Amino acid sequence: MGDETDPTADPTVSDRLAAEALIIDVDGYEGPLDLLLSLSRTQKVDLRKISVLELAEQYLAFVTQAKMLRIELAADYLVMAAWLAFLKSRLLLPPDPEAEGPSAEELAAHLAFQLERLQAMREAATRLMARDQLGRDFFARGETEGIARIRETSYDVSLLDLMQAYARIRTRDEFRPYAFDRKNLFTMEQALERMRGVVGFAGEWTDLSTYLPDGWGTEPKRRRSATAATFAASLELAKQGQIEIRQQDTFAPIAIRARSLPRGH
Amino acid sequence: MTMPFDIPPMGEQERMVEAMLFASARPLTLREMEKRMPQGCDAAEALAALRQRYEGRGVQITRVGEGWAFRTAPDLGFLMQQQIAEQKKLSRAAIETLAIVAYHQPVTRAEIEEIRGVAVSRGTIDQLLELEWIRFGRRRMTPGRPVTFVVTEEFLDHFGLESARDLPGLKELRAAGLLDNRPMPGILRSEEEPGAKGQSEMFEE
Amino acid sequence: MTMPFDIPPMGEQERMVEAMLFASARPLTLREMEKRMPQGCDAAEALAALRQRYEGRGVQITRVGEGWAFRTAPDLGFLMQQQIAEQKKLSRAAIETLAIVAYHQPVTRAEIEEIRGVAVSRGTIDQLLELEWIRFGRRRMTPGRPVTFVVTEEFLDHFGLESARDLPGLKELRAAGLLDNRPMPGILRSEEEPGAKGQSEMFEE
Repeated sequence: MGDETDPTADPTVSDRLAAEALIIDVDGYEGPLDLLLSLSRTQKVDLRKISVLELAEQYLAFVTQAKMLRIELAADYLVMAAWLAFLKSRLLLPPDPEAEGPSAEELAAHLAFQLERLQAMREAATRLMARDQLGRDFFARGETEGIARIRETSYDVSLLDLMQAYARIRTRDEFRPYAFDRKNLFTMEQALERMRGVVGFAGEWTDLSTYLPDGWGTEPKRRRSATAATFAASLELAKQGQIEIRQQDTFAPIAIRARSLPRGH
Repeated sequence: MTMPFDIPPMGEQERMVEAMLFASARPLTLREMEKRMPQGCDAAEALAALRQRYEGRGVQITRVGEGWAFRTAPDLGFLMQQQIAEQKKLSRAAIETLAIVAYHQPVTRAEIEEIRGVAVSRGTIDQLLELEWIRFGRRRMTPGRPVTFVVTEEFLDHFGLESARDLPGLKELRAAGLLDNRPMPGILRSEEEPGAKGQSEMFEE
Repeated sequence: MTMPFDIPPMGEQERMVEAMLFASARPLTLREMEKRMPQGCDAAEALAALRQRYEGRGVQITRVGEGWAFRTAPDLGFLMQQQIAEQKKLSRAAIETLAIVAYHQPVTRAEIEEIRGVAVSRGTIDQLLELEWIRFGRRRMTPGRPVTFVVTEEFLDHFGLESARDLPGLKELRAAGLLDNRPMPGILRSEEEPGAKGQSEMFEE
């Protein structure tokens, strides 16, 4: 760092050494507050009884020295210097009863508080790291046994559901006026029914085409009808919030997955 | 009773073996343990004492190859399984299909489709078979000899029925006009059915 | 001696808790254990008996947040030295940030920066999140709705703490007002919450 010093500044050798020591340290500081905390230690008093005035002078002296040695100080160090210079002048002058805002004493007390708090957190951090630590001082079970998860699905269907379903079919039958060729037509309603039944199992993204009903995937006419109906049904299910749809790119395969709904009410 | 070095008392050695076996990701041999313990320790003796201590406990020290390891007591294996009960709604297609099988059994797939007015997907039938609510009945003695479906004991159990004939509400449904008195679709089948072919391909896969 | 159901005797329940805790590396709550035990079991009572049984042994039952876990006794750490996984050195910034989150939680990033007097780099927070020692807490109900950070159960587990209340020196720090989030006098900090609030909600959950 010596080569960065300006010979024309002409400080005495001991001054320069002291300043350099300070500057070498500056790299290690994490900012003005860190530096202030470090400076405050030279006062060797309880942080609660620290002289903020003295501290401000120390800090300003540090900044001046750094400037003399043409050390680039980060902006926040200079901001702090300006603020401390202001605080110092306020502390030295008799209080102005007209002045608005906090008194110099309040500002000084806050700075002292900040320093004390930072110091307290540092000590807390040291104490924390000094504790026995898992994987270093004490250990968990090395060879764990997993829990085999056995899924037991039960279906929630009552006799009433069954009867109502049957009644629904039978009454619908009577009003069915005309039986169209359903051989090659897969309706959205069918697709919806089909998908409602199976979509619950799709936790992962699954290509929509895998939801085409068996026997509808090869013959073009049937495939078209089934694809259109399945797509329309998936839109409907997405609208109802039961599934999510995604398409990675234009014309890319469309994928769906079940949306996990919160259970219960 | 003078000891050459400060050999830890046996109780301490036992603790050491306990901790090592616990924390190790694989079984440890006596040699491996002794190497880690202070000089003069007797891992074998400590292990023997420790094994005794764990006798009848929830975990036991068992020999695995050349080494030793903690293992869950065999009778507690059930704790290492977690039953996840899931309640699911049956799809409308499945409920309807099931209802048709219950009311019309024995019934063929083509008949189910005729009654529902829509195709019955393989998945729906499979699901009901898997739930053991329906099973295959006798083949119909019609061209193509299609299989029929009937409901199972499990079905009756689940819905609290003595027999499918007792399906409560069948008469009531009919009385309410919800069921017409047409002959069972099965009887119509032979004329109407494009199905003979359809059925044979249906269960071939 | 009739029991309503076949509730296993307490000795058996103790074995069950022992087996479950042994098999798991992560702490288990009483609820989790009871769910796996036969109906009518009292995991809390079984655990209490078991804890006593393991007192002074090579492995111990420790409380971690809501859960319980077996851990080797700290004085035997030397036996496991070989097993110590490479621990990434935490930077001073990370260690201090961690302490601030632990003692001030829930705490916003702005508050951490205010306390340390310097900006907190993204990497520091990321590292602590990755270690799963901190996690996002609730958003602060102040303008901008900043996220807060809190420590996790993994943090408690790692440092052998039963709860965040047991952080060393917490009471003294709080009594000295050093956990206050005091704003600079004269500065109306509308974007942040005025002090004491954070403290009162700190350990409520």
